[in-house]
Amino acid sequence: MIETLVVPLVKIAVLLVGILTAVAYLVLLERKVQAWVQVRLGPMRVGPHGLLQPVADVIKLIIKEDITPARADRWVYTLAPIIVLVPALVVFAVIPFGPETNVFGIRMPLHVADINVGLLYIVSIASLGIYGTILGGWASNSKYPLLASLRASAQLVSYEVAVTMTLVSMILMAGSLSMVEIVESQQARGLWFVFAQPLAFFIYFVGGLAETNRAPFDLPEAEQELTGGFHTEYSGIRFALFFLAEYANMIVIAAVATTLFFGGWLRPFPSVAALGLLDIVPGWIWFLLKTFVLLYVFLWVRATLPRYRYDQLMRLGWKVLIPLAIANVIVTAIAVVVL
Amino acid sequence: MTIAFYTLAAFILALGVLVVSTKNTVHAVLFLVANFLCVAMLYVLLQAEFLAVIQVLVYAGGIVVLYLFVVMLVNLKRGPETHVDPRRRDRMGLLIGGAVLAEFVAILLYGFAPRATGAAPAAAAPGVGNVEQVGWSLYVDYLVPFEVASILLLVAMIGAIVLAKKEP
Amino acid sequence: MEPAEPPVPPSALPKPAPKPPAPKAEAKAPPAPPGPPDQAPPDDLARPDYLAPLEQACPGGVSQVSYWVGDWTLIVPRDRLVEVATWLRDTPESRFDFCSDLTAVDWPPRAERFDLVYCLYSVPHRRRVRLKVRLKDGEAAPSVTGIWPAANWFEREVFDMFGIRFDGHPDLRRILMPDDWQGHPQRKDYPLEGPGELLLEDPLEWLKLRNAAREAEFE
Amino acid sequence: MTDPHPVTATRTPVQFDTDELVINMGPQHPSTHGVLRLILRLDGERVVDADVVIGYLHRGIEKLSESRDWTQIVLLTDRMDYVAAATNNLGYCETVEKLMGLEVPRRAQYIRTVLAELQRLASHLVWLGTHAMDIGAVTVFLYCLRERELVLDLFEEYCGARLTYNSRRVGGLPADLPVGWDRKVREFCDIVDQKIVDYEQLLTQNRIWLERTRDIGVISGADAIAMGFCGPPLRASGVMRDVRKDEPYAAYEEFAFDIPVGAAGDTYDRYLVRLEEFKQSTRIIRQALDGMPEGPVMGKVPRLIKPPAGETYHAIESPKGEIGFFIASDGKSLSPYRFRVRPPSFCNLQVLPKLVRGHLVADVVALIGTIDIVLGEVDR
Repeated sequence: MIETLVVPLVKIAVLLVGILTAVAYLVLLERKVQAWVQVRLGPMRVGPHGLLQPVADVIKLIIKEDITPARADRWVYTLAPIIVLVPALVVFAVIPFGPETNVFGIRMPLHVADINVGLLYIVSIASLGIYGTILGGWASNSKYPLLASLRASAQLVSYEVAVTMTLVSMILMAGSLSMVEIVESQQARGLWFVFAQPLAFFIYFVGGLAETNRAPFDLPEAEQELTGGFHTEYSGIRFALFFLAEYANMIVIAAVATTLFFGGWLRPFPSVAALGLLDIVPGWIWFLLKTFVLLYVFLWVRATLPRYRYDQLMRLGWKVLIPLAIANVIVTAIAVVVL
Repeated sequence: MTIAFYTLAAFILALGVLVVSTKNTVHAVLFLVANFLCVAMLYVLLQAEFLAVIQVLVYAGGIVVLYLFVVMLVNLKRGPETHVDPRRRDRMGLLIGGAVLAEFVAILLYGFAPRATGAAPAAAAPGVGNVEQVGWSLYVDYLVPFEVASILLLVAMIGAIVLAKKEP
Repeated sequence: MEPAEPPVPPSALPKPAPKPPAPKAEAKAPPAPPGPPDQAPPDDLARPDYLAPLEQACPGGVSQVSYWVGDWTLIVPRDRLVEVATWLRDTPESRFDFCSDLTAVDWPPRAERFDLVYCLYSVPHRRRVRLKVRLKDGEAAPSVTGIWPAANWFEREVFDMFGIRFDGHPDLRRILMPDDWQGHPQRKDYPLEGPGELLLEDPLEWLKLRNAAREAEFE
Repeated sequence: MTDPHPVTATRTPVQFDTDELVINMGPQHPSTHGVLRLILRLDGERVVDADVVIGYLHRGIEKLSESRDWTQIVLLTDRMDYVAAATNNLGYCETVEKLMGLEVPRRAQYIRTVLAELQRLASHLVWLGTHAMDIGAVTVFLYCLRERELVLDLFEEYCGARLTYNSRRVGGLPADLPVGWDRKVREFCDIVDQKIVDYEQLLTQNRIWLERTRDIGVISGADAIAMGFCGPPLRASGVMRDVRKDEPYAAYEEFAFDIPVGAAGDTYDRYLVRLEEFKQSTRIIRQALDGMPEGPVMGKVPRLIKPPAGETYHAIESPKGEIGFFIASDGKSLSPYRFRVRPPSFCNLQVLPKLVRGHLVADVVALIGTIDIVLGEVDR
């Protein structure tokens, strides 16, 4: 009973709380990192160094008036943020944060579920989030959100192909779809896959930037062009849900990249015995650290680069990334068969 | 397990009815997505996780998105009703309905007929993953039909592009 | 924006010398001047080299030449404007290819109360000239948008502010004021106080009412 | 909407019924630089046509000036191009001086030049920041505004105001330079010269920046002249036209500086031209500070400024382009009879529909940025 019901439920609860907190602080981190890049201080007022700013933000978003435009499609309008958020959170179920660990005397793996199609599960669930984006824009019954949601969905659909292709080459390397087994295979080979597949990582990362609508691919919410994007008409808690989902998706992308390319919970250079003392640090800390670094790169890129234009984005996706990804799959397949 | 199955089945049927009965096409597409998700859960119940995931990925995440695009973008105003024969639709409906009904009846008859070979589908060998089984059967047992189907789809895709492409 | 409102006919004005712009400062000032002096150039000054060919090419195209603080001004009859402007733009010795500015000045007591002022510049020769066209109220000027596309918005602004129409302008609408505005603010007889609903609808009626109110107050 | 192209035998019979989308950009939109309104007709994301609606900031400054006396108008000119108020002051004062035949002391001319160039730096910094932000490079915006603060500090020290300076008088200047001011200006010039390198590193060779600006809004030199383009956009189209060189005013005749000229006439060239103007401006400022003559800063001006009857047009080079003042005086009253400004933003904005046609919505934003408008000046 404890094994089958309570432990997973506790895990889910811990995970949800953790993710929501992480998202809240990711927003703060983004503001801080941007501020530092731009030679200013960022939020400083709420708590020491603005550390309580997320709390203030959440309170503000919750108590704000929640407006539904008069001619919006009420049901869909309400449903859209939920559709966006739920997949973003559900995906975390299969991400292994660490190896089997003793927690309060119970030996358990640090993931909610290890299903044998883990990677595909992530891809397919994540692809559902797009409905929220499209419907949010459509249901607002407003032109700018509609344009933005079209951009968003076209962008998501086309970059998903490239991202999935890179995942295929990772599957070929690991010989499994299970997230845990992918990490274990990296352990067995003593090699982070990023060193074997730098191109795949690059494509994955660029595609990830595009899929999460981050700069320089933040066209769907380019506020200078579309006054905010598909959630222009949203306010209050529903807007917060969109926001939450966006940052949760960022964490997903970073966490998956960590698992696939950076050896998940493994320490750096897992095959070099001389670095054995690094094992003192528990695996989940390694995992979080790597995810954090990747997230930092997300923010860094945003503070540095201008924004692509819609057609250029499409061209990059279809004419550069997808052919590269396919070529990568073929080369990987040949290499796997030959070696 | 049985309860789960019947609940899901009820949901699937109800959503299917909603898809055809809703006036608002966007809502209909939404119900369709929900329908597909329920079907995917059904697959999970059957322990066919790979199929379930593919169902979500391809149908719910891919194809229906395109439907949604079309429904949202194409003007929803009804085109001119050009039915010369007002009864034509009814006759067509009857025809198709009859065919579907016959199919159902055939399935039912077949389903309730005493099984000749009972244990054929349940050959899930332990240790071999679901994915591998699908892979084996697709790429070894049914390689030719699979490739033919892919080429057919490719042809269809190219044809659609050619048709849709504006003349320079 | 077809006839938004008929241009105020001069006869309808209470007096050809309406309220001057600044009631306090101007109250004691003599009635508005008859127009700019348009001083003739001093005799010892060399006339610009394009003038003689211009007068040859378009006889009667320049009715008067004026010079003041370094600026040459050619006063051109209304019906010759396009001809003169085209010549000035196209002839190699003048090449006034840049329409720097186009505006108008309202000199009410004069019969031809509007001065349309075209400030031209020649990029190759680096010099300026001004054309001036005098217009009666209600008279339309020929549009120069065909010669200098830049004049498009300038002419719209002059129409908006002075109510001068331009024949042949592709898109003569108000530009700065709202589309449903009544009256043309830069005219000297445009009332400076207000506004009220009535002012927007009928400025003249508003003026009469206000004057009546003031008289009553005075008595 | 019906299909504008009827199905003919030469076209494929498969036709998709497409609608043109009309969207309203502004007057409240984050990147229209104020209260500009564009009515865009879109085919997908491509702009078929654009109509510009202005006038939301119309305050009737021209009309207002007819009831202010000649010195008060300096204050009104601040409110036109509020990003480059000092340049407006200069243009107005010079026009009145021309009308009255006033002599301005050389020291005042030099200081005016320094102030005008500082103002050009400030205005270009705002332009670069907002333009980069429109294209998504937010960081550049904050960097630029950081440097602009330094200019504002300098102006504050000189005349006490940070935005609307009222910093010229007809016939000279309200005050001489504060002690030590020139040293601070020199320091500022050094800082700007360094920071330009920073901006260039962030943008000039950035692939995304290149893709977003190259071949966007191309206009030929001849078209640019005909459409009344002026200032850096005109020069980016390859036309050598700068009022500072062509019709020198203030003390520009005495300084050596170059006029950068572009070739392609696209957004990228307009960016390069302005970036080069930064360097030329600091060059002019340094020369002016080096050769700063001694003497009074106010010329012999009659107590009551009342120009004789007559009209004149005088133009100077504002950061946005040629700003001209047409002033008619009747010689009797204490205020101008007619006060007309030729606003460079207004003329440049007129070209916008031509520039945006055929580009994408995202380019519209970039193009509004590239022509560098200030709505306060467009509407006056």
